[in-house]
Amino acid sequence: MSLRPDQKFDYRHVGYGFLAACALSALAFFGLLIGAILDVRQFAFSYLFAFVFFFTISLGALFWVIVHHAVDAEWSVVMRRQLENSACLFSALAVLFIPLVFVAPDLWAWMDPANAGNPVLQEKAAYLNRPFFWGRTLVYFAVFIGSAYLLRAYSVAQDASGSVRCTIYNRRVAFASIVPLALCVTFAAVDWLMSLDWHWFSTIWGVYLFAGAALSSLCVLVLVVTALRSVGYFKGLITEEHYHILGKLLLAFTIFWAYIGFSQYMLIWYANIPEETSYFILRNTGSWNVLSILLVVGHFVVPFLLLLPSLGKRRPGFLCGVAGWILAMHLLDVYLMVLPELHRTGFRPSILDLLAVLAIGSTLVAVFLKALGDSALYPIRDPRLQQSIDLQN
Amino acid sequence: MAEGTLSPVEERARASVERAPLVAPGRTRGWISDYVSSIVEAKTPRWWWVAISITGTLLLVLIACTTYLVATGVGVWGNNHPVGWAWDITNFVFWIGIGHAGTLISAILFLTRQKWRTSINRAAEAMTLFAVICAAIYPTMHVGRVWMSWFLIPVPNANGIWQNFRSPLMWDAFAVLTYFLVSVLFWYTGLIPDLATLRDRATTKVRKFFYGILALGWRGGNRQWRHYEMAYLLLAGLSTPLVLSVHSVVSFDFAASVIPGWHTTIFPPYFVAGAIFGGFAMVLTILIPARAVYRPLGDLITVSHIDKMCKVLLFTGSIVGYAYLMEMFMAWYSGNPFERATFWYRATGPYWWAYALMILCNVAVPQLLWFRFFRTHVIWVFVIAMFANVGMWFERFVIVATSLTRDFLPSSWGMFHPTWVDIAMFAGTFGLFGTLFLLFIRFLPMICMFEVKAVLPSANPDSGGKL
Amino acid sequence: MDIAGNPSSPLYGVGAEFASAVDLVRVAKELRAAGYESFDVFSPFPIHGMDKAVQSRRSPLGRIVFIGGLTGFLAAVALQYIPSAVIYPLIVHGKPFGFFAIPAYFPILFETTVLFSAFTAFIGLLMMIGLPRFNHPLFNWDRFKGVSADGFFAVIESRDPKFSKDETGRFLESLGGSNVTVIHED
Amino acid sequence: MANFFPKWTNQLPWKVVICLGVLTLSIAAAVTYYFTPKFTRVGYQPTQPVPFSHALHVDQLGMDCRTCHSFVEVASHSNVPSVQTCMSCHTQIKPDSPKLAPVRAAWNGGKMDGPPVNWVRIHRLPDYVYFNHAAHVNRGVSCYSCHGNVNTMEVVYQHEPQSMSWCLDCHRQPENALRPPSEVFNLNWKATSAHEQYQLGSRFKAEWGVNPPTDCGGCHR
Repeated sequence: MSLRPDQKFDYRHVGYGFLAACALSALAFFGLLIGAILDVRQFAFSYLFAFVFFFTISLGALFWVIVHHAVDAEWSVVMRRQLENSACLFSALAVLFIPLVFVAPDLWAWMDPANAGNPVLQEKAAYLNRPFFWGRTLVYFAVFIGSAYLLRAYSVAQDASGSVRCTIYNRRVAFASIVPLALCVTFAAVDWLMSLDWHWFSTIWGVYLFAGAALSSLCVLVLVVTALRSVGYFKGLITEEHYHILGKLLLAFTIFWAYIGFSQYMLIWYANIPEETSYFILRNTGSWNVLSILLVVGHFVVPFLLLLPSLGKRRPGFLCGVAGWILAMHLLDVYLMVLPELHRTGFRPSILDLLAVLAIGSTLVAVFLKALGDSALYPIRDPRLQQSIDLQN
Repeated sequence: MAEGTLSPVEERARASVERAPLVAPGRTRGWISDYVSSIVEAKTPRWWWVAISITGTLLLVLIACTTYLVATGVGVWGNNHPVGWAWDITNFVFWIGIGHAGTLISAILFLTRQKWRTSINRAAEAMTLFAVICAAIYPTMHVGRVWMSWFLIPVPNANGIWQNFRSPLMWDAFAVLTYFLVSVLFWYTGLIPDLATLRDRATTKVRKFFYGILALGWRGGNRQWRHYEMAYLLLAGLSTPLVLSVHSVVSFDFAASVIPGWHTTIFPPYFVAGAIFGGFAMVLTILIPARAVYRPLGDLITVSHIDKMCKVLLFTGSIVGYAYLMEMFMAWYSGNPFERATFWYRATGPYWWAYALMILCNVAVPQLLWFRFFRTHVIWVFVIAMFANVGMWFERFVIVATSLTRDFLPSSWGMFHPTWVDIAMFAGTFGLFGTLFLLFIRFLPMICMFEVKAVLPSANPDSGGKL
Repeated sequence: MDIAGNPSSPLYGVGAEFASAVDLVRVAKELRAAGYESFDVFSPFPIHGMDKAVQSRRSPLGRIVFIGGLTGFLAAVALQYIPSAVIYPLIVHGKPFGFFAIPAYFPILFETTVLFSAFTAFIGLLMMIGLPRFNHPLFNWDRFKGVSADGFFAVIESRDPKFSKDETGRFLESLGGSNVTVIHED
Repeated sequence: MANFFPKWTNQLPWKVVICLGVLTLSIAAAVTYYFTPKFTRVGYQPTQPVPFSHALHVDQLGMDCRTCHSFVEVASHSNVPSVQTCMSCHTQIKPDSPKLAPVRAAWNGGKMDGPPVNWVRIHRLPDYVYFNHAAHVNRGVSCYSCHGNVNTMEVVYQHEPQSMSWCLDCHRQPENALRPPSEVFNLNWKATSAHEQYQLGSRFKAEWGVNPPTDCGGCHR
C-alpha cells in the first residue's frame, strides 16, 4: 500500500542535513578519540554524561508508547509513530555504549582492582562485580530494544494491513514490558550512575532518572512534531488541542520531577546520615552549588511558572521554547549526576563534554532521520486515529 | 484484506477495541435523576436499620474507648518503650491512605478526562472525608493531653512559643487539615447541582427546607455553569498535587528520621501508591455491596468501571511491590549493617507473618488482576479488594512495628502487644466510618447525577474548535 | 403564554423549554445573533461548547485563585519565617532556622498555598454565581423544576434592551420552544 | 407555585456571615484577654492569716527585702521568713498585738512547735519550670521586675502575669531590666529614661556576660 505524500516523510526537507549529521558525528567522534588519548577519565565521564542524556530520551519515548498501549489512549495516536521512532534509537544507543566498555574502570571506580580491598565494596561485591554488571547491561538493552522494536513493528504492520489485531498485540507487548522496563530502568540507573560512587545509595534513584526521562522525551516529541508541522506535515491532524495536552503533560511531569527530586533531597538533607549526604554535599559545594541552584530554578520554577497559565500551552511556538529549555535543564541534570564525581573540587567544563553530546546527538539524529522516512509519519490505519484527530479538550 | 471478509480473529479484535458505554444503553437522564434520587427519597429500608445498628454500636464502642483513654491516659494502649508508635499510627496511616482514592478519582481522573470516574466519584469522595475523620482521631489521641492539641495550630499564646515548622509532625497537621478542608470544599462543590435536583423533587417541607438551604439556590444557568466548571477544574487542579502531598508528608513522618526501615528516599511515592491502592480497594469494598443492594446501580457502575478500577489496583499494587523490592535491595546494597539487620528481621523475625501477609495481600494476590476473568467477576474483585485492605493495614503495621521493636541497642529491644482498647478502638473506627457512610447514602445522592448525565452520548453537541 | 409568579409584581423575563442540549446550543446562538444580551440558558449539566455559543468570556476565576494562592504562599512564608527565624529562633536537629532551612519549610508552604487557593476558588465561585440566593423569580415557574432533572430552558430577562414581552415570547416559540412563560417576581 | 423561601432570605447569607465574623472576632478577642495569665493571675490578692504589711515594714521602716527573705541571694528558692524571724522583733515590738496571734501560736514561747502559719502562696510557677532566684538577683534583676512594687503593697498581690511569654520577653532582651547591683533591692529605683535603662542594661549585659537561655531546656530542665 503506497502512502500519500502527507503521510510519508520527504527527505528534501532536510536537504543535506542527513549528511551533515553524519559528518558532524564522524568529526566529533574523531575529536573524542583524541580526547580519550589525552585524558581518558575526562573522556569516560563526558561520554557517560552524553550517553545517559540521550538514553533517557529514548527511554521516555518507550515509556510513553507503552503507556499509550497499556491505557488504550486515544489522543496520542497521531503522534505515536514519532515516539516509536525515538524509542527505536535504542539499538543505536546499544552500539554507542561500546566505548564505555573500554574505559569502564576509569569510570566505575569499583572495577578498579586498587579498590578491591575496600570493606564497603566487599559487602557489595555480590552485585558490583564485572561479569554480573556486563550481563545486566546486556539484559537492559535486550529488554529495551526488544520492547521498542516489537511495538514499532506491529504498529508499522498495521499501516499496511489495517488489522486491529496489531493493536491487540501491541497492548500485550506493552503489558508484558511494564515490569521488565521498570526493573531495567531502576537497575540501569543504579549500575551506570549510582555506582559511580559505590558508597552512596538512594531507593528513589531509579524513579528520579525515570521522571527526567519521561519529561525530556515529551519535550523531544514536542520539538519533533512541531518541526514536522513546520514543513507541512500533520496539517489538520495535530491541532492546538494536542499541544494543549502535551503542555499539560509537560507541566505534570515538571511537577513530578520536582516532587521526586525534592523527596530525595529533603529526606537526605533532613536525616543527615553521612554516607547519604556525601552525594549532595559534593553537589552543594562551591561552583557545583551554583549549578545545583540553577537546576532547581531552571528545571522546576521556570517551566512551572511558564506552563501554569493555559494560554501558552496551546501555542506551538511557546511550547517549543519551553521544551527546548527543559531539555537544556535535563542536560544539566544529567551533567550534575555524572561530572561532579570526576571533578570533586568544582565545576570544570571540558570540550569533551560538548564533543560527546555532539557525537552521540548527531549520530542519533541521523538514525532518527533514517527511521522517519521508513514508515508513515503516523499510524495511518490505527482504529483510534479518527478520535485522536477529533480530539477536544 | 478486502472489507467485509474479516476473519473471526480480526472480528474479535475489532470488538475488543470498542469502547464500553459508560452508562448501560437505554438509561436516560430522567431515569438517572429518578433512580438516584429515589434511593434518598424512598422509605428507609430495613437492611439500613440493621446495618446502622451494627455500625452505631461499634461507634459507641469507639466513643466509650476514647472517653476511657482521655480520662485515663494513653497507657491504656499497648504503646510502650521502644514501640512508642504502634496501632494508633498504624491505623492513622491506614485510614488516611484510604482517604486518598476519593480525591484521586475526582481530581486526577477529572484532569485526565477519564469520564468513567463520574459514576464512582461521589461515593469515593464521601469515603475520603469519612476516612480522614477516622484517621484524625488517632494522632489527636496520641498527643496524650487531647485538650492541649490546639498547640498544633499557630496562634499567638501566653507561652510566647511557636510551633516547630520544620518538624514533619507539624507538616502532617497542616497537610491533613488542608486535605480535609479542601476535600470538603471539593465534595460540596460537586454536590450543589445534585442537591438542587433533590430540592426540586422534594415534596415535604423538611426536605424542601434542608435541600433548599444546601443547594444554595442553584439554578443551572450557563452563567453559573461556566464559573462552576472553572471552579471545579481549579479545585481538581489543586487537589491533585494536594492528594500526592498528603501521603508524602505522612511518609516524611517516618522517612525524615534516621531509623532503619523508615529512612528511605522512596517513601513518598511509595506511600502515595500504597494509599491509592488501599483507597481503591476500599472503594471497591463499598461499591460492590452497594451495587448488590441497589441493583440498577449496576447500569451506572458497570463491569467496565470495576474492570478499570481493578487495573488501577493492579498498577498501584505493583508499584508497592516495586517499592518493597527496592527497599530490600537498597538495604542490602547500602552495606549498612543496621539497615540489613532491620530488613532481615522484618522478613524473618517474630513479625515475619505480618510481612508475609503484606506481601501476599498487596503484591501476590493483586497479580490475579492481570486476568480479565478476575477483573470482571465482582465476587473475585471483592475478595481481592478485601485482601488489599488487609494487606495495607499490615503494611503500615510492619513499617511501624518492626522498625521500632528493634532499636540500635539490643538492650532496648521489645515487642508490641495490643490491648483490648487498641482493638476496640480500631473496630470502633470502622463503626464511625460505616455510620457516616450509611448516613451519606441515606441523605445524599451517592452518584454524581449531573456528571453522569453529561457523559451520556446525547449530552454532547459536537462543536468545532480545531486549529 | 403562561404566567408564573405574581402578575402584579415586577416582570422578570420570558422563558421557554427546549428539547435537548443540541437545541439549547442552537437557541443560544440564535439569541445571540438576534442581539439579545441579558439571557441565560439552563441545563441539568454543563454543555460542552455552550460558552462559545453564548460568547461568554473565559471565567476569570483562574486569575483570582492565583492571587489567593499567592496570598497563601506569602502568608505561609510569613507564618513560618517570622516565628522560626525572628521571634523564636531555635536550632533543632542541628538545622539552620533561617533561609537555608527551605526544604523543611516547603511542605507547609505548599499546603497553605493550596488551602488558600481552594477557599478562594470556592468563595470566588459563590460570589461570581451570586449564591447563596434562596429566592429567585425563576423558582416561581413550576416547569423550571425540570432543569435539575432533564429539562433545558432559555430565559430572556426583561432588563434586556430588546425585550418586549410578546415579541420575545414569539421569538422563543419560533426557535422551537415550548411552554413559553412570562415570569414575574413573587 | 411560589418560591419556597421568602424574599428576605436572599439577604440572610450576608447577615449570617457578618454575625459569624463578629462572633469569631469577639471570641478570639475574649480568649486572648480573659484566658491568659494577664487576666487570670494578675491582681491575685488572697487574705493572709496575718495582715502583714510590706508598705509598713519596707517603705516606712526601711527594712531590706533580705532581712526576711534571707536566702534570696544564695539559693534558688527565696524563702518565706520563719516564725523565728518575725519574733526576733515582735517579742519586743507589739508583742501582744492580736493580729500576730497565729505567729505567736506557731512560736509557742520559743519552742516553735505550734501550728505553722498558713501563708497563702501567690507567685506559683509550675513544677516543670526551673527558676533560680540567686541567679537573677545577683545579675542585676531586681525584685521589682517580677514582683512589682511590693514595698508599697499593704497586702501583696500578683503584679506580673509570669506567663512563659512574659519570661521570654526579658530573656530575649534583658537590657530592658538589668540595673546596677546596688539597686537590685531598691524597689523604687528607676532609670531616668528608657534610653538610659537601655544603655545601662546593655552595658551590664556585656560586662557580666548575661546570656539568658531561650531554648526549652533553659527552664524546662
